[in-house]
Amino acid sequence: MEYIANKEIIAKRIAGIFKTGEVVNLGIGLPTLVVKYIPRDVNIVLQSENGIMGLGPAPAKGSEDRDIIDAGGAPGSIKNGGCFFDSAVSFGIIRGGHVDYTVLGVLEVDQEGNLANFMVPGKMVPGMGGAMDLTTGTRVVIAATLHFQKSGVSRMKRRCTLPLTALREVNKVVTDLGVFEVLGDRFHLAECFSPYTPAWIQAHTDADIIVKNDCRMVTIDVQPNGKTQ
Amino acid sequence: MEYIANKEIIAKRIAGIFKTGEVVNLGIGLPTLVVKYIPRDVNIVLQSENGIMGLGPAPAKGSEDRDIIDAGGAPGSIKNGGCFFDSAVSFGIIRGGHVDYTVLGVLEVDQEGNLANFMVPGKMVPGMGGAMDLTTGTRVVIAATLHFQKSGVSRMKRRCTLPLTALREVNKVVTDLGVFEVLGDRFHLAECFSPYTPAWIQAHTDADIIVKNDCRMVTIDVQPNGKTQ
Amino acid sequence: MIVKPIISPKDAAGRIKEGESLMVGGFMGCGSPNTIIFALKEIGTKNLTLITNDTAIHDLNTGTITGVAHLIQIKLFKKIIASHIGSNQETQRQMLAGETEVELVPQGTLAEQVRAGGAGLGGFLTPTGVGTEVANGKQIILVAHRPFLLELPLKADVAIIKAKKADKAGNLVFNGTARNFNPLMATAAALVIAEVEEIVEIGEIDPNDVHTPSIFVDYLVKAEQPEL
Amino acid sequence: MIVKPIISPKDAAGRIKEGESLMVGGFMGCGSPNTIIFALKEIGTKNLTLITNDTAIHDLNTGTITGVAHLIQIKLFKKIIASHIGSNQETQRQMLAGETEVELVPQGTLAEQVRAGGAGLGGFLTPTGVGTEVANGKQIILVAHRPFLLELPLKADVAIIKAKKADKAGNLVFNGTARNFNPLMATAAALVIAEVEEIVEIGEIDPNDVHTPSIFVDYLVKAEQPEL
Repeated sequence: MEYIANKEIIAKRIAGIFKTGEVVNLGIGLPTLVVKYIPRDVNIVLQSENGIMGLGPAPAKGSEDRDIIDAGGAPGSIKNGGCFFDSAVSFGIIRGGHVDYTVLGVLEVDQEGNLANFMVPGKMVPGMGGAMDLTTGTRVVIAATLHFQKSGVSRMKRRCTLPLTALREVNKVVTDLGVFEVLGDRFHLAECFSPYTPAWIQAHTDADIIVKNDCRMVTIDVQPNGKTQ
Repeated sequence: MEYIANKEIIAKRIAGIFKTGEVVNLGIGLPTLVVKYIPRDVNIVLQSENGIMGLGPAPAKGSEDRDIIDAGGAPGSIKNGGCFFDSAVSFGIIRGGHVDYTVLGVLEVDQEGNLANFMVPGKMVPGMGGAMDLTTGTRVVIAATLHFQKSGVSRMKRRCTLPLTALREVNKVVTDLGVFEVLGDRFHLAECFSPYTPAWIQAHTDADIIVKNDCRMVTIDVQPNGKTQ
Repeated sequence: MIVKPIISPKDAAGRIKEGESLMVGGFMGCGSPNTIIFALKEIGTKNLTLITNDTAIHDLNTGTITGVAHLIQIKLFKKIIASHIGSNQETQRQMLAGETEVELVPQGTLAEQVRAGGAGLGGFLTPTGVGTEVANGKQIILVAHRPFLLELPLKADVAIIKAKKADKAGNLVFNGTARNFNPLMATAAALVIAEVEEIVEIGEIDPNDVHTPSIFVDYLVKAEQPEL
Repeated sequence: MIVKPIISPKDAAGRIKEGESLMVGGFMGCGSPNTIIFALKEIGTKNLTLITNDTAIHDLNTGTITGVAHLIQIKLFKKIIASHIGSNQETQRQMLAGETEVELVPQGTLAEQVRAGGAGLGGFLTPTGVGTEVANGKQIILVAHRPFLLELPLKADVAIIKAKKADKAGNLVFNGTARNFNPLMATAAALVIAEVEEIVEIGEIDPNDVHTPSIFVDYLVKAEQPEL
């Protein structure tokens, strides 16, 4: 079977997790793709750690407000009924458990629920930004990542080798191969995205993956370029 | 010499301490009398711990706003350019050293700078309210008190006997006999209000009082009933 | 945004269950959720733990009673945590008679404890109370050779708060010194019920002027009696 | 209230002295005091310690530079304390080359440290960073069997911040996500200079809508270049 990296599958699957009224923080990069797949009848509240509740869609070119950005620095907007606050309030909301879900990109994630995404020593030091608080404080932490690095090595590990962003805080990993729950120091495959199979995933991942009894085969209908078939 | 209790002298003397632009918190009771003696050309900012910067004069009867009170629960007003905030911000301001002066009433104050004003065990337990934070956080703490209890015992002590509001935080004591600075575990008499004399004060106070070399004899021109002579 | 249910005062008060901890906003009765307090008085739910800045006014001589003092009078609380009970002689009486446990907390510490509860902090170091009875049984930590008390966060099962205005999503705006502990308590309780004088459409409050974000508020109650 | 001096950008920048610690508001350049930053760039005061959320943008390929990145480029800082430097390749380069000391702090911890500095707290306990490199050398305190890091307050000699509007007394109102660290830093520095887009008369800002009380602000600077 040939692996074709597909971020859109990840975004679309994660978008299906949320229910109306839930408060969600989407990290920079891959997680921001999730927005475009939120079903129209699901009304979630996007929190952004730079101080906004009710982040709206990116403004049209030319109608940006330079006082409204998202946490990645891109132009943002606010929904009707949203509000702004300072960074201490924002992280009070995050650390205090008032955000239901955070979706973060990772460099590595391991079967103990550890996550590394803020530096590669000696090479790349973007810093943790809000990621450490988000992983620690949010009710459900979802790691969103392509299953494999460009080198072909899985980002899902037995044990992270990079400096950790948080210890044992990841609840769920969604890759372009499937949905994994982190329980009892093991990845538990809950959904397998066709055409991949549980056996193929296990064979290509250097981590302990338990296939749940009720593991479902799922077809997610997006192309790597974001177009629906 | 006969002692006649005179709160107005205390209020008037304290009112002369502040300079334009300084931030002042006045406690409940005697300290609130200070306001009426602030010179017209001195523009201080009154902070009240219930969440107001720029407390104004008490409103006229009939024009009270039930959403604006002072820390004692009396109807209040806000000056032009003042603002409101919550209790955490208010005590951030107080604890953070952003208030220049706090003036508090006391049950006892001692020569080590200790102050007791929140309870008499078994008898009276009003609670400390904001007094502990105010004495700890404010730049200069002024204890404002009649020199004697009704029993004739001085409220200025060698050592407080009541539960302390704060440890070694009092900088200055203003009574109806004089102005005392607290330095090196002694009261230092800086001003003596006529007709009392330093010797008379020392003789009637069970505490170590050092008369400063530059101690001044001062006449403060108010009657016990608040009228100026 | 999601529209928050507007419930009756009785429904609101009924959500407070026997034995629960209850935060009540207000400072000397200013910014006190009097409509819900009155409904709770009718129901009479007992064995509650009260967390509040002060116990408002109860003058045993004149009979004047305001705000949460109405609930203390009928002894709904097994324990009261407050910074000031000086204007409530009945609270002092119950405390001195051993009828009700009263824990006195410095006001700034109480505000910060509630904030810490809402903000997911494990505690904070304050200089307030060092060398006083407040320090009894607490850990003292030196930072730069200066002693601080380690104070722990406070949370509650329910908070009843009072705002001037809400939009239908539950964004709140407070007025004047009626703000006090209300926005802090909104962050620190599992269930938050806001009594408001005015309910406006979503979008009518400038997003820069919101004091309490809507996500903290579970239910709205229309204020029926500003004075109590 | 007292009227605060409105000073020139050059005068403002000149009040920052060699070797001092400097807080700079802004989040990825949004809410960044760019007029004062530009003036400081002209003066070139060195050996500063920078405390800021992030080091804005410096793309070594395209040459794009925003906000405080202009000061990092000319190496005004001996040390940088920030939560995120991912959009500033030059900061990362200086860090990896050992040219500038960079301390990376979780964003919520940094915000809380600045708040604690302004609010007179000796520190706070946060769960963030437990089990990571951030915990190195820090005291771990168990509360209810859960480990927390003891984090200490941050203060600075000077804070330069950016607001939308000030009245002449120095009350500030921020706009949108340009608020971020600005109101926190206003509380935590010995000298606070606020760059503002608009200065109105005292009394024109509703006292309920003030984000930063006037007493925190020492000087006002009229913003000259919203973009940098």
